[in-house]
Amino acid sequence: MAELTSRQGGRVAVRKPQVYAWVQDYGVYAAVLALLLFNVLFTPHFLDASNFRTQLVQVTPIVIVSLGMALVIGTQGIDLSVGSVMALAAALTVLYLGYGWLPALIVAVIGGAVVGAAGGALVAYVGVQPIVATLALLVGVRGLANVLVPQLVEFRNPGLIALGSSSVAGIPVIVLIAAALTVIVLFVVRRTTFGRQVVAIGGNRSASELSGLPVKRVLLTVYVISGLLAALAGVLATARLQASDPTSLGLFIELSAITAVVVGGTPLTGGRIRVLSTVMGALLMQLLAATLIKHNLPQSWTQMVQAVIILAAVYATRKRGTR
Amino acid sequence: EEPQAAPAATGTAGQQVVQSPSGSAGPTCTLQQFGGTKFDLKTAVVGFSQSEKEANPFRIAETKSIKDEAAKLGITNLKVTNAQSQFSKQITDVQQLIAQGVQLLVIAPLNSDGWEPVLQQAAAKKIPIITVDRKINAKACSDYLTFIGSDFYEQGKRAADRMIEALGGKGKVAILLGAPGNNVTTERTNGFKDRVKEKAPGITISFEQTGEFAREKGQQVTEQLIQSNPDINGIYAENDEMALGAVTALKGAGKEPGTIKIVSVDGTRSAVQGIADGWLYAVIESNPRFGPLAFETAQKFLDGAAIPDKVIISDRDYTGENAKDSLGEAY
Amino acid sequence: MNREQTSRLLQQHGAVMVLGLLVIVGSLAFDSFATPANAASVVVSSSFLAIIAIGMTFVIISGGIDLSVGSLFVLGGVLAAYGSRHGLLAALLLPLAVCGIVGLLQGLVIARTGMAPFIVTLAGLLGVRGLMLAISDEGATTYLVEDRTFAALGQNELLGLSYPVYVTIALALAAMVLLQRTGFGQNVYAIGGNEQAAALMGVPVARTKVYVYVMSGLLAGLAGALNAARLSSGVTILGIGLELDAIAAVVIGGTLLTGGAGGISGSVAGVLLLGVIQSIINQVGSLTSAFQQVVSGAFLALVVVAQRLLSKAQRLT
Amino acid sequence: MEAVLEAKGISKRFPGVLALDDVSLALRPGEVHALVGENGAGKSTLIKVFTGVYRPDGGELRYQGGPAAFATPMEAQRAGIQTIYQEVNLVPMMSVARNLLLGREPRGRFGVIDAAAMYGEAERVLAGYGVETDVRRPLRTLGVGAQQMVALARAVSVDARVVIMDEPTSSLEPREVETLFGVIRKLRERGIAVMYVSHRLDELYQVCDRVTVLRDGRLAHTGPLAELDRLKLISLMLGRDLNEVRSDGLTSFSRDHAGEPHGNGQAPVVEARGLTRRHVLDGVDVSVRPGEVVGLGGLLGAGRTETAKAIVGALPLDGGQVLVAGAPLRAGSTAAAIRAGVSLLPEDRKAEGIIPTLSVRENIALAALPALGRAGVVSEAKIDRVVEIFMRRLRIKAASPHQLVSELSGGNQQKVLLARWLAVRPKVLLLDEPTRGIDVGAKAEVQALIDELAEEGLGVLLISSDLEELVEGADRILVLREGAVVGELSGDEVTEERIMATIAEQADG
Ligand SMILES: Nc1ncnc2c1ncn2[C@@H]1O[C@H](COP(=O)(O)OP(=O)(O)OP(=O)(O)O)[C@@H](O)[C@H]1O
Ligand SMILES: Nc1ncnc2c1ncn2[C@@H]1O[C@H](COP(=O)(O)OP(=O)(O)OP(=O)(O)O)[C@@H](O)[C@H]1O
Ligand SMILES: [Mg+2]
Ligand SMILES: [Mg+2]
Repeated sequence: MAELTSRQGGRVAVRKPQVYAWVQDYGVYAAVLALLLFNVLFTPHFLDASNFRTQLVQVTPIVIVSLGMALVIGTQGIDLSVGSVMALAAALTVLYLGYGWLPALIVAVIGGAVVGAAGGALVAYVGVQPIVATLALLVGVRGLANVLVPQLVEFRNPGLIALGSSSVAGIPVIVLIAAALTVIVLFVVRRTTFGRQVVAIGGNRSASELSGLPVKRVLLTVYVISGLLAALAGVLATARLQASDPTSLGLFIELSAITAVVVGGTPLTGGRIRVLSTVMGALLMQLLAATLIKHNLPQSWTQMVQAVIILAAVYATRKRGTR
Repeated sequence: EEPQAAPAATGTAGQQVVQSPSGSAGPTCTLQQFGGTKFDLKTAVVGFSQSEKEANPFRIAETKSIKDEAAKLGITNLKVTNAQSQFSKQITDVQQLIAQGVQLLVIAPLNSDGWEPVLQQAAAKKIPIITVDRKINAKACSDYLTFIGSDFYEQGKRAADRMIEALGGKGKVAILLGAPGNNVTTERTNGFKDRVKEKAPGITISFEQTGEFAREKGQQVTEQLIQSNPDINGIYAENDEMALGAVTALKGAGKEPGTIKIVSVDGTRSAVQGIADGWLYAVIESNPRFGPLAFETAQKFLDGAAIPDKVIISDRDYTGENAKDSLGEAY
Repeated sequence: MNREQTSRLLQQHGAVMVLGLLVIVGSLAFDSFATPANAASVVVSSSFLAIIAIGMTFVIISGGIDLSVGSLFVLGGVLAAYGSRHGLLAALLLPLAVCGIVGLLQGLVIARTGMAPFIVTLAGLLGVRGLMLAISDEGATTYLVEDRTFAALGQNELLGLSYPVYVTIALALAAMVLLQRTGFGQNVYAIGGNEQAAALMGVPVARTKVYVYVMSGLLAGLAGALNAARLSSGVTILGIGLELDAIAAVVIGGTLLTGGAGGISGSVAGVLLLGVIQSIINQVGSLTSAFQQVVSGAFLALVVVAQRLLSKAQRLT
Repeated sequence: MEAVLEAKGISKRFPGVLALDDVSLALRPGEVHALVGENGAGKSTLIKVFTGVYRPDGGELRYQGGPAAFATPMEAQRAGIQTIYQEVNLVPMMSVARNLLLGREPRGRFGVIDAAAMYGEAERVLAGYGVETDVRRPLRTLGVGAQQMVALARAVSVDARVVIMDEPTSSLEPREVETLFGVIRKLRERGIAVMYVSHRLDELYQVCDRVTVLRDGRLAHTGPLAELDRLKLISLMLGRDLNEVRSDGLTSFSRDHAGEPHGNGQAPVVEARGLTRRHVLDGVDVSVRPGEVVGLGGLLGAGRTETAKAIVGALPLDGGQVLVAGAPLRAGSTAAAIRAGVSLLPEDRKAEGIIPTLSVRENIALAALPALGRAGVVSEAKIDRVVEIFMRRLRIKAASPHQLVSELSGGNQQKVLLARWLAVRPKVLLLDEPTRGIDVGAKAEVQALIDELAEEGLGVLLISSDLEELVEGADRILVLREGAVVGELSGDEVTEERIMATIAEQADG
């Protein structure tokens, strides 16, 4: 009998719902294409390779942060601390640059992981709600970063500068790094036990507990990963800026990241993670910002247009209720 | 060399100088006019309300010079608050300073309007208020004592002069605006635009986007700018941080120093260094070392002397000629 | 059973107790802390956030969130100052009308399309700030409050406390009744607790949601207007990150972000907590801005943990 | 007689399934109309179409002689159609009283809710349904059964023309079932039409006048119930012919209580000693031997679910310990219990069972994931194999393994959960209401499965409110009351009468 329905289902399935589903899954891609088309038509010098390089380089930190954010959101959580973690990473990097850029990078990333662990512990073990737990960190960690490095510090470390500015085969190194990370996260989500457990916990925590999933450990890990990635993003941004600026680095990036994730079709209610679409979401917002700047729109317009686009994109990718 | 923060200038180097002819022109104010009572500065409780985090050279130097001067004068009871760039918080901060019984208030306002509740309380207690670096829109000598600082509109105009000089009166200029809604942004923009309009009709301002006074934003905006408007000749950055961001962007795009003329305002050490290296064309100084002048004014006032209603300090220009030698005085 | 009731009380009043604790500590540590003047400054400055937090409480209990309040707060102020040129009525109605409409739109979008409140109101946050910049030509012009009676609304005092404080108290009481003792309040809890079930139980889910966001918008606008009256000008650089303060206050107050549980009193306590923390930091009066942030971050973490542990008992049952 | 509520040629399509296909049904005033069918036949969907939860894709609804199209459940309720849905649909965090009276709270001065009056009324109403509890408590602190009674009370305490009940008895005790039937008969006398969905056939014969049978979303039969005997009814539901059904028999347990009890002599695989938790459990001892099926009997709230949860470490304990094959389990760790081979099929499918955002496939594989891969990387092939096997073996009815589990019918969701647990190959399975909301066919399959597993040496702890099932299925029965074991029955003592007696005598004594 099961066979029967599934066959019948097969026949039925090839109808309107599929179209919806398609828009739902690939709306972001469509939006990005549309925006690209607009620019090709109306923006001077848009098709230059240099332009694409610029956009990719600028979006890199948001992409990397969004990857972690997507995982966190998948568990029905949220991580507001990412921006401050970037700042902390910037501070640590420049503090330990004396030992060479690689050790500095490692220290910074560890710092990020520690902050992530703090947030994760609050969420998983104390049971504090993610948004406040990470809000506390958002405030405190930014402060900490400023305590460590009170003001912007420039550096001349060739290694770090190279990390930020050199490219391989015309593609900037940091972009390659972001791409690699995307692939890794994609693999983790799609192919690993951990990935399955993350979405399961986001989908129904108590059921996951009764199914013997290491809920708390998974939660903790997810926040650690988020902190780790944010820190890495911070180091790369710093390398690119050729200066460590804990004051303003990563300000409000948490909102951009969350937007990217949600525009990508990952529900804030958890239980589902869409990695590639998240990257697309980030690209969409980046292209949008670029377009508005290139066309020299005043701040007021920029913000209003962004609002509209976000709504439109999310509307397209939203989940339709059966009715 | 390895990491090195620009050290805030030490000693009297880069001391603020009052513009001459000093305020003796406009109206003045004395203790009796103000209706206050004399007290000893040393033993008094003094409050300083800083507006933004001490996280950029300007604010660091500003707070530092106030604290140092206080220490120098043996003022033991100095209370410092920081509004973390939240205006509502600054209002509360000052009110709580008043609640803590301060006798003299030095305020670096985040915004020029919206001070009424504070001014009322202070006036009721006859607490003299000296505002530094930004004005408060109210009546000097009754709402507050006096204002010490630069004239941002003037800075904008002088920046324009430098830009005109750099471009020989014609070309395309882009503006990196400060944070939107900020008085400084507004005045530095207007000054620049008005001057360009009157002096150099040949210059068109083809692009203005906010860099929010931050280096990274300045870099990002510039990257977009030079990519889509390769024909730009000059960039006016409303503070040094954004200018330096622009420089990083130009370097990244493989541009040579000086191909695009950059003029900015503030006079931080890195910026002046930038001039020396040929990346920046000129920097209009905005001197943050208010400590000495502020307490000097306060002392004069308490001694019964007449205080001008605004003390405008004369800021210098850093250019190719003087950059190298004045590095030490930059903050 | 008994244990459970007490723990429920704790859940609701944990914030109040932490607040009490903090006040005691502050008073012992600094002699200029418990002074009437200082207390007044804390209460007065908290009142605006409190008004916003009241609206936010409704939103969060209904299972939503409203990130647009910070922008609505500043917009409300600018509009009030702008309107004050045409008298008291305009000064009050203009911001309320506009912010109410924004709330309505957000509510409709959320209720009808089922889009996540977080993202809808995030768009609201951006769009409204853009609107504010547009009407103040990129924030360059600050409208001053012309109408003195309106200014008086924000400045005049009664027993050493300015009017907004009393407005806040009145609103808080009204909100409590609305939440606990009316069908609307019940519906808010119901859709927050289990939207699907609420719908099946005949709760007008969509309408209730819309009301909630309209309320939040109106209150944010009102807070902005009162603040403008107090500052007697429509300052354009206000309200950045205010939404996070409001959310923090509400959650510290024991309201669950997942919706369905919580109350007004807690939120108000949460707001005061934030105010007291700042005040204590100011009392020290020598911390660098960076350290101030570290401290307030640590405080925040401490408070939520304390509040959480106090209410832990409840989770077990 | 003029029908009060009528469906004409209704169809409803979901992505991947045609849930209802041209279904017509007429509900007359004063009749109790049974709606039966296999899991996934479309019963709940039809009900949701009636009550405006779903909008039909085709066909017409008529109510009180006029055409009707309820946009929302609220409209349907306003019009006088009250419904008790299959999954308890109340607000867990709100108090019992507020749940019961939501939307019609007693008002005091200024039209403000009168709390005192509200609690008073709630207590009164619930007492009538045998639920004694502090109505100020959050609803979630009640057992599922109690919650079901609250939902029932809520539905019928307003004046309705039509009352629809979707498997109301699935979590009720015989005692409560009687209360329910009392209520239904009163409704009938008042000329109210009742639609009654249940998988418990004998109940149908007790209260229903007419019956409508759905199969695969299509109308299979409708007419007076008296005209159909059980077998005919079942053959209609299953779409198999009479003899086939007859040969299969009805209950599929084949355990002989006489003679050698199962697993006798062997050491217990799991042994719980003195499980204690304030207000809930006090000193419960349970042990299960390999191949033995131990039943837990008792009234609602007796703490059977708690016992089960305590054994797998899902319930913090004040005292007691659990031994698996002689070795003590780490307290409070479900993971440890599962690793040791002790698994629990939870009672509350919706809240503690399915992961709604995941597919059938992911849901089945969930608990077994560690085993279904290497070095933390899952093997899709292995998963596919396991899923395939169990979807077959349990006859799980889904459009495809990739369909969202939340889209399955109640019964099929239950099967998915069973599959999840069988996939981890446990030594002991704790089944809390395993056949709740499962149709006769599936129920038989599940029971057969339990037998089979026991034969293979699996130890089973069976919690069921269905005494027949308990008696047929268990070798040994522990009777709980108020969190304590008050009697043990084995061998020939295992009969419904003895169980009732044990509970009763304790209750009196
Ligand atoms: N929201 C939905 N989306 C997709 N398919 C659904 C949805 N709800 C139900 N279905 C499908 O419609 C069919 C009928 O489901 P329904 O719940 O009505 O069955 P049922 O008769 O109530 O079964 P049970 O006795 O197990 O409750 C099933 O195949 C189910 O998978
Ligand atoms: N009818 C009731 N009245 C009051 N409280 C109840 C009732 N039923 C259950 N409870 C509460 O729920 C708790 C456990 O209920 P639970 O459902 O787990 O017991 P159970 O024996 O598993 O019954 P069932 O599994 O049949 O629902 C009890 O401790 C009691 O507090
Ligand atoms: Mg059903
Ligand atoms: Mg139970």
